[in-house]
Amino acid sequence: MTMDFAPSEEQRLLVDTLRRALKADEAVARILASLDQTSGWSRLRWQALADLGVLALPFEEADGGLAASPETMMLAMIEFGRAVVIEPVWSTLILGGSAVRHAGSAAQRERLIARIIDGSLTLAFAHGEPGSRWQRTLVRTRARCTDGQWHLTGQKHTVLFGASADEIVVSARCFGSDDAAEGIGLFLVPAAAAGLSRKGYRTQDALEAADLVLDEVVGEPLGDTSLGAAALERILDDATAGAIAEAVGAMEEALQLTIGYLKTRQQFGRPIGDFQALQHRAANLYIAVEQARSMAFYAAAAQHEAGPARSAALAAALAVTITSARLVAEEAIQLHGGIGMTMEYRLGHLVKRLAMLEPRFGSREVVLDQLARHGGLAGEM
Amino acid sequence: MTMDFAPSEEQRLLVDTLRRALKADEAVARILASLDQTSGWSRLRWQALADLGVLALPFEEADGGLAASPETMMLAMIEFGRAVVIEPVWSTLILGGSAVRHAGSAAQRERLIARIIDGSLTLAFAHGEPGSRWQRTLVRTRARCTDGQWHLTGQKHTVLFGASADEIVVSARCFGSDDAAEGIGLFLVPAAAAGLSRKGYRTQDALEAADLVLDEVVGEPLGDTSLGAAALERILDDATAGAIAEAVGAMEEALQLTIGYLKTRQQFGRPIGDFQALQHRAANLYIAVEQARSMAFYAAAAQHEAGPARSAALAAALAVTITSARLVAEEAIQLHGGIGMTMEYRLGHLVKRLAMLEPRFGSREVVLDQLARHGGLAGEM
Amino acid sequence: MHLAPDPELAAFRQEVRAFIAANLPAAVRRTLERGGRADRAELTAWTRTLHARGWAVPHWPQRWGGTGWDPLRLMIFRDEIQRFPAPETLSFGTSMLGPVLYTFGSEAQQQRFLPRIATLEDWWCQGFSEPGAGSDLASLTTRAVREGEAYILDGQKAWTSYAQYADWMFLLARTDKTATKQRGISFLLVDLRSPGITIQPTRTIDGGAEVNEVFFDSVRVPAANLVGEEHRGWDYAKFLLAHERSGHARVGLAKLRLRLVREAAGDLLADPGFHRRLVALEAEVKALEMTQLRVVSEERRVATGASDPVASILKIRGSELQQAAAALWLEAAGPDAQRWTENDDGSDAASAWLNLRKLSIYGGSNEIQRTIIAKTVLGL
Amino acid sequence: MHLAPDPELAAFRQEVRAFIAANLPAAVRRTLERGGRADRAELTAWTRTLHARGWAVPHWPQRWGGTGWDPLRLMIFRDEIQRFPAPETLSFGTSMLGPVLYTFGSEAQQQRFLPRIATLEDWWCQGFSEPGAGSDLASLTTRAVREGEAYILDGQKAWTSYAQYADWMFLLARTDKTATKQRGISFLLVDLRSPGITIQPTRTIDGGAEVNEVFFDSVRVPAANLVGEEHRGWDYAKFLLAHERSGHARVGLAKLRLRLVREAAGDLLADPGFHRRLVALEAEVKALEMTQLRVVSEERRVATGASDPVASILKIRGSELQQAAAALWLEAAGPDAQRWTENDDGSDAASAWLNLRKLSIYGGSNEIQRTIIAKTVLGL
Repeated sequence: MTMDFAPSEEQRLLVDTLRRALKADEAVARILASLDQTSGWSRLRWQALADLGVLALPFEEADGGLAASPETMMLAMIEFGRAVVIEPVWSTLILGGSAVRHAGSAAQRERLIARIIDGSLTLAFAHGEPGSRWQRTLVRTRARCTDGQWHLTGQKHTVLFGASADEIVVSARCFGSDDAAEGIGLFLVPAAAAGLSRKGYRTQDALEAADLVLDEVVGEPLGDTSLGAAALERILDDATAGAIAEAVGAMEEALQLTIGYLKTRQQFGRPIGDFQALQHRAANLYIAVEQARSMAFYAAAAQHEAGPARSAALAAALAVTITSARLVAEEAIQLHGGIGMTMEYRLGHLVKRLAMLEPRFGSREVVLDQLARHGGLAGEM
Repeated sequence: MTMDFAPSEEQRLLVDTLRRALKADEAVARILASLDQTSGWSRLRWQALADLGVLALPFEEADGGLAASPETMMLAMIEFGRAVVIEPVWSTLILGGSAVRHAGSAAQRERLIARIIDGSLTLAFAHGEPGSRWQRTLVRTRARCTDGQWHLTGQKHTVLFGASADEIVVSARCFGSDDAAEGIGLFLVPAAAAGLSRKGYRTQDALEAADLVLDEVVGEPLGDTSLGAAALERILDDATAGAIAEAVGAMEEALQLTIGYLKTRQQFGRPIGDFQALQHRAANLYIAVEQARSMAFYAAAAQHEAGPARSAALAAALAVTITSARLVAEEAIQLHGGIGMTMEYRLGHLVKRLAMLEPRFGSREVVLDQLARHGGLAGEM
Repeated sequence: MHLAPDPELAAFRQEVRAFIAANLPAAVRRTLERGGRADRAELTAWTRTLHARGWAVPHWPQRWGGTGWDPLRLMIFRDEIQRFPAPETLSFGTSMLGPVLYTFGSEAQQQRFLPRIATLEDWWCQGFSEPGAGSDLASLTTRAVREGEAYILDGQKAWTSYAQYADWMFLLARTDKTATKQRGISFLLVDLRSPGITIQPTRTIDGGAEVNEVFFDSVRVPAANLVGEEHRGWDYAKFLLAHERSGHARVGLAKLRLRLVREAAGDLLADPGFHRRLVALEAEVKALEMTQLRVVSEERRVATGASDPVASILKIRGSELQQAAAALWLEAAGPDAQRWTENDDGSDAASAWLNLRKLSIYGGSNEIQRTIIAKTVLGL
Repeated sequence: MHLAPDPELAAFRQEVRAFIAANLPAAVRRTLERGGRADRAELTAWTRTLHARGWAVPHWPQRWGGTGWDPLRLMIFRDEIQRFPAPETLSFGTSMLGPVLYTFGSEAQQQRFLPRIATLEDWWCQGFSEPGAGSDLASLTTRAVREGEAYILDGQKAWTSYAQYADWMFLLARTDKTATKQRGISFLLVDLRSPGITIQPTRTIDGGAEVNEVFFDSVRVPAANLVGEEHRGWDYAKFLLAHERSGHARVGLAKLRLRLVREAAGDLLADPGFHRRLVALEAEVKALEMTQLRVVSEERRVATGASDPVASILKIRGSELQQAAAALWLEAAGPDAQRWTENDDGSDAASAWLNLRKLSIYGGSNEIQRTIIAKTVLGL
């Protein structure tokens, strides 16, 4: 198939559908209404996404899904980012969904995916631990097999939608030292499992998250425990691609709001967008957003590949996206002035989502270290 | 004595004298005329500095000098930087002179300093070696004592004025591993010493430099060889303070040229300094230059102190100066456009001097590492 | 020029530090270290502690309770307060209105208000900004119409910090709408308990509600509360802003933030990249402090009150460095920075990062400051 | 949208790479790797090697020797040439004048000049900039007065790259001084062997003399050397500049520089700070390459020749990334970067750093490009 940068008719349709359904311009009202609740996300809106078929996107046709390509998933995630969606897309479609797709046995896929698609099952993916700072293979939570049952003990932190998810995919170490690449297994834990305690809270960008304590919790191995390491790479690479696309959507919307503001806000008798210093900074923002968008494309292309080349490409794409996101977050507020910092205005919520890119997916330096460990992009230079 | 930021009458007089003598606005002609020669610097101008008493500045009154304070030396170095001086100020007054002052015996000071002051003796300071990358104590050149004589063997690179200097101060290792702090001695080597070969060349900023090869060269210990490490710290700290002040002078002059150009250069029917984007960048340059000037003051203050606190303060001052110098070098050219890149215009020579700050005195990261090793400025936060 | 450490100043610094250490409740210090704010009771108590020592308004004329310190000592005092950290006195009264009143106010205004500012009996807030008049302050539209012995005030102020706690507001209102922009503005003192005033907090993305919208609907302001001459409020406002700007370096707060980052960093200091960025910021803060010293010490030579355009550097770098320190704190906080604490006290890294965006916006945005430098200092 | 690697394109890339490897003299490659330039003989020989393969002017219409490749293949070809590195054909002829001539030139001009451009029989240079007309090109003052069958040319051009090697210059001259700025300018072809021309190299701080001042003193230019219509030269110049800009990404050169930095870095790669900055730049270069792919592939859908304002991104980022790579090389070079080699071939790190300052100045300064983005793309 030849390379093609233009969205297909089907992709265009999906984007239009999502834009209509997600209503980016109503994000403020949705978020503010949600802040009074512990969880905040809406089962109703989740069901609406299910009804549109959106929750079927990433899954294989054999599992009842739409087998969306990485490019299609990217386009969808851009729309989720644009609308600052607070429903459990991350945990259910991207992280948890990816875990089930890539690691689950046929029986597990059959049991779980249909219920994800119809909106009746949400997942969480519990991987990060206190102090692990995005190190992919640093897993101290232990899995011990006794009498044919796996028992999990440890702590997981900032698990997205960890308090409301129906089932949780937990990474745990079956053997090896704390940071060994091998020996990590993935386990399904139902929300009501004995020994599992969850402390829920909201994130800065209005998502729900939880800290988990597992005390001899019985978990069901997701697929074959020995496949954990490779599956984990794949899941985290999928998440990286999603993070980039979501950030691109948020950045594009923030840029658009900023340009609109520059055109209408009057100071000193003219629109502030007339001032050349601001024009040039707006141009720099535009460049930054376009560079990130290009890297979202690159990330989608990389997802067609496998192994370290894929991980290197995704780390490179995330690094550029982080650089752009930092600039956009800071400059979009600065160019707005005080209004950009208020809860009643959409920009601030986009900025908060962007500001969570690094805390959620890795600081710029950690991401660059990942890239450096893969030898950078030297092979493509 | 109370802190006082204003120059004294005496300091004002020195600055005026130097400005008149150094004629910053004739720097281009001087430099271009020098480029056809191997050495390039002028004995005549050196003698003129001697006649003004400038070469006596840093030395103690007991040695016939003027015992200039760190503040006075800073003010003088700012003027040298402003005029892009190509005479051996660095090697004779700052590096070599500092070595003689801090390490030399009374007899050596008596023998050497009078001749420095009267302009008849120039020095070089040979410390850096191939691959040592500004690591202060990495010295592979070996000093071996046989029959009461010290024999030096090794290589020294980019020794400022190493080809024309009458005597060379060479750092060499008397004992210990290659990078040990202890065991470094300083030795005087006359230019004509047997076994010494010098390959001279010009630097990017029109100074003279040389690579030296020492093959069993007989050297005279400068003071007590066991004092090498402490003396070396002191000499390099003096050099750091000088580097900062020289860069401040070059930056101030580059900024002034740039502002002048912005006011006079017409494009699109008005002075380019009318364009707000350029105004704000000029303001950023001004801020950068003032921050560096402030750190030159801080460096001078630190030279009143001793030990690691002094070295930390000087590293901090150099780090800020490097950051400012990078910005000024890049932006001053950019704001000028093509004219800023020509040999016939003064700015380019100032920029070249600024661009040599890191290659000569340490890359920003190496300097920050020095600062970090001293614990940063945590004590002052 | 002589820059060696000055033992007298060092002793003064120690004296201030010892006083703070001996008198500030530990709980208040901890609150501030976490990024929080002292509450009104705590701030009032601390202001009175300072007042008892004679240090509540050190920069004021001695007649009104000032100390007579030279600018270097004033700077050291403020630095120690900030870095300790101890609460700063409420700047709206002590740093903004106070100097305006003792310079331009009537004797009656001075007698009535200055002592109550010094002891925080009155909590003042500032009514300059409006929804349509941010950086372009002169385009404000709140109007005050003289009717007998009072002005009738109508309009709206925005971004009014801590108005919800305030007793009084000083504000700018248009008293002559026929005059050109800067003319025809007057400087009024408004009792916030007057009828017709509505205060509505503005929620901000850091979770706080520091700022408010304040609405005036036919509010009666006694004519005695006009400061200086009618229609000349712009001059007093400029005087006030110039005073304010030189206080915006807030070097002590940058130092404090970097000290806290260093403490929070833990193992991260073993990462040369992080460590370099931390010490580089420490060096930049030192550069700003030296710049402030230069400005302040030059002030000793020129007439007091003249606005130094170099103060714009202090505003720009002061804000940039606090923001950079906050970014480093955010990085050090790691994945935990995602938590939304819903304290409005900026006590988590992300809230602090978001909150401190304001520093480059308010007090004359950094863009305005760059234009001041370009025009006033560089002559462009 | 489908972005998976395209095997056909990969095969094409391999074909280009293999051809270069088999045909480019190793000495030329080494010269370029050191940062030097091919001399005229080497460049001519290489141009003819490409010409023999049919690849000297791949982007031209097939009638004049073009290949008919789509924009993606043209981009890959250029990328491989740059990153190998092999010499690029002389852009003044192949990328600037060529497209103007085959679009606007007379049949006679096309027949006479295009084949000699393709084989580098004529070395062309560009006479647009003047001392008083840099970014504001339309304020040029060189004038051409029609006298019978010729124009008499008087004036001065500046920053004329490689004029010292050139046979011909295309230039802009004012032919109607009564018309407003952009009108009344004509596009002329000037034989540099004509009497009255003086070429004076401008020495630059990198040690080079790439650029020249060219003086015209009553130089006779046959009227047949007018391109297109008289007074309409501005239109052709704009067409040319739009063509030029899209070639300014020069991603292949940024790749090459980063590859050489990686090789030169040695032990420095063990420093996480340096290593991170290197891989971050590699990522940024990839982002630029993807942006170029997007622009190019969108070009496949729109009419060729329309100027894409997004090309300004390519110019800005292309220059910034090469400059950033040069800064990294300077850092890697360490103390040795102080040496002044006096080769004018940019073969040391400092000379390269200094030389590449030009990238953000020429071809429409980056400031001009930002204004284009603000106005054309963002509508400000």
